[in-house]
Amino acid sequence: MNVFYWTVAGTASGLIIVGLWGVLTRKNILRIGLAFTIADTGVNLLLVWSGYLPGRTTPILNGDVPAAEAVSAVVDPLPQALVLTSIVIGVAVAALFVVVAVLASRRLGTADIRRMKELKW
Amino acid sequence: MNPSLASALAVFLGGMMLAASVVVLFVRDLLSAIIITGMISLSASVLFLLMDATDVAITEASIGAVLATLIFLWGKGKMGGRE
Amino acid sequence: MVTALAVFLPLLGAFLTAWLTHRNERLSLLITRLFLLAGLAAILVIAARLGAVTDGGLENTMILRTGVMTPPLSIDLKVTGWSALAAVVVYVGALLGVGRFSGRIPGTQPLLLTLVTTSLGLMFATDFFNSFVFIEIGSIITIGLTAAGRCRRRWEVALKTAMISGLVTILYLLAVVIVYRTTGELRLTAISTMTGFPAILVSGLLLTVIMTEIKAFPLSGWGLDFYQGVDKNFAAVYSSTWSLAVLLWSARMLTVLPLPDPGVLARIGAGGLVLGQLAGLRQRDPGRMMGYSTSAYASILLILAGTVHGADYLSLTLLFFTFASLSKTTVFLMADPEEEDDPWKKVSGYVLLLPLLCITGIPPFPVFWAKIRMLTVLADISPLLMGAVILGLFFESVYIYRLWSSRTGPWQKKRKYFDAAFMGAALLAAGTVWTAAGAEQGLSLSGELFRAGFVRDLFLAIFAGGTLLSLPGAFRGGPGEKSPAVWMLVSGVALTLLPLSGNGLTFYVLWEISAFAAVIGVSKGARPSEGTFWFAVFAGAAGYLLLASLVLSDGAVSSPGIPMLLVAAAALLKMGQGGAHLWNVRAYSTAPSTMAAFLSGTSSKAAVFLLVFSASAAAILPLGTSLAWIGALTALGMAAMASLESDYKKVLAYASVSQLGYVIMGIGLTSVLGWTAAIYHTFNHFLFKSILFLGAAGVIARTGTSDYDSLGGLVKRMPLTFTFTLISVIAFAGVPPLSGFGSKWLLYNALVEQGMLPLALVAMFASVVAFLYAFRLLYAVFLGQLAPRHYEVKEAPLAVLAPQGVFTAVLMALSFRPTLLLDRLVPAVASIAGLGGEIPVIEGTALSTSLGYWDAWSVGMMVMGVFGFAFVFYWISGRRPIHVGQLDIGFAGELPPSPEEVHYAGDFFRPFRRALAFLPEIHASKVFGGIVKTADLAGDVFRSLFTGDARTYLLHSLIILTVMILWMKGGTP
Amino acid sequence: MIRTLFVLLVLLVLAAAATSVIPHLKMRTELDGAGLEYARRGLEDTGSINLVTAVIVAYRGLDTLGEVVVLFSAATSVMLILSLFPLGRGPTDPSFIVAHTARVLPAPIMLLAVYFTTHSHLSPGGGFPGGTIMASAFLLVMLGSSSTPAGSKILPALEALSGTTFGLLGLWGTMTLGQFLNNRVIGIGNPGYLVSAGIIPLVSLAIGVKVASEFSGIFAAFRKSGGNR
Repeated sequence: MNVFYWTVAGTASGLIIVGLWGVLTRKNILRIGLAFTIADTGVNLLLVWSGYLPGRTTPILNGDVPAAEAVSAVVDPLPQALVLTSIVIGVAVAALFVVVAVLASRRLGTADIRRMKELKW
Repeated sequence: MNPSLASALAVFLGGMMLAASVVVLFVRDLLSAIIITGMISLSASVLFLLMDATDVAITEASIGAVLATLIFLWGKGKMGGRE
Repeated sequence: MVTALAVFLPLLGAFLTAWLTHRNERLSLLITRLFLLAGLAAILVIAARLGAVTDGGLENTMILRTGVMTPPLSIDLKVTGWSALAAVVVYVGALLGVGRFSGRIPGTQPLLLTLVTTSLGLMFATDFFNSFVFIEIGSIITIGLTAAGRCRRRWEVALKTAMISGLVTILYLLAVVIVYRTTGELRLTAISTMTGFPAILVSGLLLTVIMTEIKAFPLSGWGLDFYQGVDKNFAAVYSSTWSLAVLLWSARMLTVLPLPDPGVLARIGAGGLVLGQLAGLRQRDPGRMMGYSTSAYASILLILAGTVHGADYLSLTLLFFTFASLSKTTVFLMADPEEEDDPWKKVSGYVLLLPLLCITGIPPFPVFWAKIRMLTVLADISPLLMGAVILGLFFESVYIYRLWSSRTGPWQKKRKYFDAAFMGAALLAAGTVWTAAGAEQGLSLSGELFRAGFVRDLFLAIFAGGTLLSLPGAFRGGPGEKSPAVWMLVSGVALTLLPLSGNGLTFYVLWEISAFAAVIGVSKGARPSEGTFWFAVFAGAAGYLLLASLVLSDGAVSSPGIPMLLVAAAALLKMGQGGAHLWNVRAYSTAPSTMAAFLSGTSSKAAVFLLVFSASAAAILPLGTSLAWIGALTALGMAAMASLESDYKKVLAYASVSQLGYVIMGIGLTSVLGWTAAIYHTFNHFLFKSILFLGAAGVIARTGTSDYDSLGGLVKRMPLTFTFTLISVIAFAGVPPLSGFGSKWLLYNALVEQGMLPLALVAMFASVVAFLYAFRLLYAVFLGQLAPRHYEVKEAPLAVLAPQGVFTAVLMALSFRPTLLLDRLVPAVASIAGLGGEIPVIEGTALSTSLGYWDAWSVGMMVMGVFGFAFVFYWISGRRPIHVGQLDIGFAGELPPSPEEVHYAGDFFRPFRRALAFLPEIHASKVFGGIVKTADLAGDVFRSLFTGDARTYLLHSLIILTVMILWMKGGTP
Repeated sequence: MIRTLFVLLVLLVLAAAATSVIPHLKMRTELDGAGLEYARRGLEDTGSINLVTAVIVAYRGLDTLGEVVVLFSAATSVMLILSLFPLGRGPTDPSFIVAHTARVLPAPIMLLAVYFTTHSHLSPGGGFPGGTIMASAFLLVMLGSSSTPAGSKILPALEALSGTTFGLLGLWGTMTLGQFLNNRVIGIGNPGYLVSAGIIPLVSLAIGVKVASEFSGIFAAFRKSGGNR
C-alpha cells in the first residue's frame, strides 16, 4: 500500500509545484487562474491523503461498518470535511478571479499580466 | 479494491495528471488548457474515491471539475482573443 | 448569547440586505446601520462584562462554543477583553465607513456586513482551519469590494489581491496538512507543541502567510499597490476592519508558532522596519505612504512578538494597532475619491494632523505610550535593536510629515465629506485622553527631575515670559498668514512646564508637544510647506534622539556615555548647530513672524535647558572640547551667512543660530566661568532676539515684505521699532555698555582661562562678523532712502511694540545692573558639581576674574557721561544742523544707474562674498543633501523590489519561505 | 525563459528543503487524534451515520457556515461587479436541442439534488454537491429560455431565507444548549432514518438551497452579460 500512498503524495506535490510554477511564469491571466486551480487540486489531494489509512472504508457507518468497530474500520473523516470546504472555497475564488480577470483584460485591452503594473515602487 | 490494482491506477492517473498539468501551462490553445484542467480535476476525484473519500469525490466531480470548467469557459468566451 | 449576537448579527444583516439591496437601497442602508449598531451594543456589553475598559481585564475570556462537544472536536470562538476592545474598533470603523462607501456604491452593504462578522470571527478564532475559512472570506470580500470601488486601477489591485490570496491559500493548507498529521488536532494552541522539522516547516509557511497578509517588508509590495490604487473610501473601512483583524490574529499566531528561536521574529521585524521605511522615504503618493506606514506597523508586530510576552504583549498590540487602524480610517475618510491622482488634494494639512500624528506616535497620542514601552523593553534586550527600530520609525515620520506638510489646500467647505472623518478624529481624541489618563508611567508634575534653584527658575522665567510677551502679536497675522496664537500658547505652556517635569517621560512628552505645536504654528505662515516639513523632520529627529537617550538611561534625562551623546545631538539639532541650521532658516523665514520670534527667542532655550540640566559635568566633559568647537564654528559661519543674506527673517535666523553657538561654546568649557557665560548669554539672547524678531514682525506686518532691497528708511515711520531694534543690535553686537558685552566678556575670560586661545580667536572674529550683519540690518531696514510705497507706513502694531518695550526695559536694566542676575547666577552655577575652574567674584557692581574686572555700572555711567558731554558741547556750540530729507540724495549731479543701487544696503557685502564662499551654507547643504541622496539611493534599491508585477510578489513570498526554512533548518541540528 | 527556469529552480530548492518532512508523514495504520474521537463517538454524539457530515454540519458547523459565507461573498461580489460593469450582449436564443433538453432534464436532476441534500447524514453527498447540482438544473432551465427565467426573481429571496435559516438554527443552539449550531436542539432520533440526527437534515437543506441560489445567481449574472460561448 506504500506505493499507492507515496504515489498520491508525489502526484499532489507535483501538481502544487507545477501549479505554482505556472502561476509565477505564465503571462495570460486566465492561464494563471488555471495554474492556481491545478495547485489547489494538488493541495486538496494532499489533505485527503493525510487522512488516508490503508484497507479501510468510507466513514459512513451503515450496515457494512457497525458503529462499534468504526475506530478500526474507517478512514479519518476530518480531512475529508476540510477538503470539502477547501473545494468550495477554491471554486468561489476561481469564479471571482475569472470575473476580475475578464473585466481587467477588457478595460486594459490585454490579458497579459506584465501590462498590469501601473502601480509600482 | 485490490491494493495493487489501486496502486497501479494511482501511478497511471498520477503520471497522467502531472503530464497534463505541464501541458496546461504550455499548450497554445487556451480552450484545450481549460478542458485539460477539468480532466485533472476529474482524475483527482477518482483518486479521492480510491482513498475512500466518497463525499469529496462527489463534490470534486460536481464543483471542481464541472463548475470550475464552466466558469473558465465563460471567462475565455468573454475575454475573446486577448492573449 | 450576546457573544453569538455580536458576531453573527452583521451576517444575518448581510443575508437580509443581499435580498433588499435590489429593492430598496435606502432601507437596505438603514438596516445595515441598525445591525451594525446592534452588534456594537452587543460587543460593548461583552467588553464591559469582561472588565476590559475599566479593570484592564485584557486576559479575561468568554467562550462561544459551536457545534457539538468541545475542542478539539468542535470549534470555539474565544472573546478576550483584548479582542473585544478591538472588535469595538471594527464596528466603529464599519459604521464610520458605511455611509461613505456603501452609500456611494449601492449593493456593497451585504459584503460590508459580512466583512464585519468575518473580522470578528478571525479575531476570536481558536481553530487553525476555522481561521483559514475566515481569511478566505476576508480575501474574497476585499477583492470584490476593491473591484466594485470607484478607482481607475481597481482591476489591477483586485487581481493582485486575488493572486496573493491564492498563494496564501496554498501555503496555509499545506500547513494544515502538517499540523493535523503531527498533532492530531487543529486548535491553534496545538501548533506550539510541535517539534523537529515539521515545526520548522509550519513556522516557515505560517510566517510567510502572516508576513504577506500583514504586509511586512519585504512581502509588502502588494499592500503598497493596494493602498495606492484602492478606492479610498473602501480603504477607510478596510483599515479598521479586515486589516485590524488580520493584524490581531497574526499577533496571536506569532505567539504559538513553534519557532526554534523567537528572536528571529524581532530580527526580521527590525530589518524590515529599517529597510522598508528607507524605501518609503522618497514616496510621494499619499495612498502609498499609508501602505508604507502599514508595513511599518507590520514590522512592529513582528518585533513585539519576538520580544514582549504576556499581558504587556496584549496591551501593546492593542494600543498600537487599534489606534493606528482608527487613524488610518480617519485619514482615508478625508480623501476625496473623485480626485484619482491625489485624493487628499483639497484637504488642508490641518485636519489631517491629528490622525497623522497619531500614526507617528507623537505624545500624547496612544501609539506613543505603546512605542515608549516597546522601546524600553528593546533597550534591555539589545540597544542595537532599539536603535534600528528608532531609525525605522524616524524614516516613517519623514514621509508622514511630507504627506502632511504638502497639503496646503484651503479648508474643505463640503461638510458632508468630513462628517465621518470628524467622528474618527473625535474618537481618536477620546482614546488619547483615555490612554493618557491610564498611562502607568504617571505624568505627575510634582516630582523633581531638575534641581530647584536659581538656574531652573531663570529658565522658567524665560519660557513663561517669552510665551506671554510673544503671544499678543500672534493674534495679528502678517500678510497671508493665519494666526498661530493657539499653537504658540500650547507650545509655550508645554515649554513652561518643562523645568517642572517630575521624570524623564514627562519631560519628553512636554518637549514633543511643545515641538509639534510649534510645527503647526509654523505651518500657519504664508508659504509654509517647505519650512514646516524641515522643521518637523528635524524636530522628529531630535525627539527620537532624546527618546533613545531616555530609554537607554532608564528614564533619567541622561547619564554618561551614549545617552549623553544622544542628548547633546538632540540639543544641537534643536539649536541648529553644526549644519543643522537648515531647518531654522527655512522654518523661521516661512513661519508667521511672531512665531519665529517665539521659536528663536523662547523655544530654542529649551535645548539649552536640556543641555544644562542633563549634563552632569562629568558626563559632558568628554564632549566638551568638540562641543566648544562646534559652537565656535557655527557662531562664525552663521554670522558670515547672516552678513550675506538679504532677507530680514533669514538674517535673524542665521544670527540666532550664530548667537547660540556662543552658548554651546560656553557649555562645552565645563567650567564655572563658561557656564555662567553660557546661561547669561542665553538670557541675553532671549531678550534681544525676541526684540529683533518682534521688530521684524512689526515691519513685515506693515510693509508686507521681508526683502532688504525693498525696505529701508523706515526710521521716521517706525521710530519706536527702530529704537528697540537699535538697542538690541548694540546689545548683541557685544558693544559696551549693553549687556551682550558682559556675556561675551565672560566667555572670553573662560576661554582664556581654559587655555583655548584658538577658540577665543574664532569667537572674537565671529563677533566682528556679527557686527557686519548687525550694522547692515539697521541700514537696510531703517536708514537710507524710504521706498515710495512705504510713505504711508505706520508704526508697528501695539501688540508687538509693547512686548518689545518690556524686553527692552529688562535689557537696559540688566545692561547697567548685570549683578541683578549675576548675584544669584554665579553662586548657583558654582554649586553645580563637577564644574572646574575659577569662580568669578562679585564686589558691589563689579565682576572680577583673574584676568580683570568689569563694572557695568561704572562703564555704563562713563559711556553715558561721554555721550552726554558730547551732546552738551554740540548743543552749546550753537551750530544749527541742516535738515536733509530722506529722499534728498546728492549724487553730485549724476542720476543713479538703476533704482536698486540707490539703496546702498543692497548686496552690501559683495566684496566679502567671495572671501567667505567656503563657509557653511554650501557645505551644510552638501552634507545634508548627501545624506538625503544616499538614503534615497539606498531606498530606491529596496523600492525596486516592488516591480508591480503580481508574480514577482508571489516569488518574493516563496523565496522568503525557502530562505527561512533553510535558515531555521541550519539553526537546529 | 530565464525567468521560467529561475522560478523552477526556486520551487525545486523549496521542495528539496521541505523533503525532510517526509519521515514525519509516514502512512498511519491506526487512527489517532481528533479523527479517532470522531470515529469512536461521532454516531453517538450527532446521530449521523455519515461521519463526514457529522464533522461538517455538527462538530465543525462553524466552518461550514463560513464556507457558505465564502460562497455568498463570492457570488455577491460577482453579481455586484457584473452589474456595475456590464459586459454587454444579453442572452441569446437557445438552439433547438438545448431548448428541448432543458425542458426534460431539470426534473430528474432536481430529484437527485434533493436526495443528496436531505440524505447527507445517511449517505455521501450533502448540501454542497446537492446545491451545485440544483444550480445546474437551474442553469439548464436558463439555457433553455431566451429571457431570464422567472425563477431568478425569487433567487435573492431564497438566498436570504436559507441563509437566515442557517443562522437562526445556529442561534437556536446557542439559546437552548449554549452551543452555536448544536444539532441536538431537537432529539437526534433513531440513527439511520431520514428524520434523525437532530437538525442536520434541515441545515443540509438550508446549505443546499443557499449554495444552489448562490451558484444560480452567478450563472444568471454570467448569462445576463452574454452567457457561454
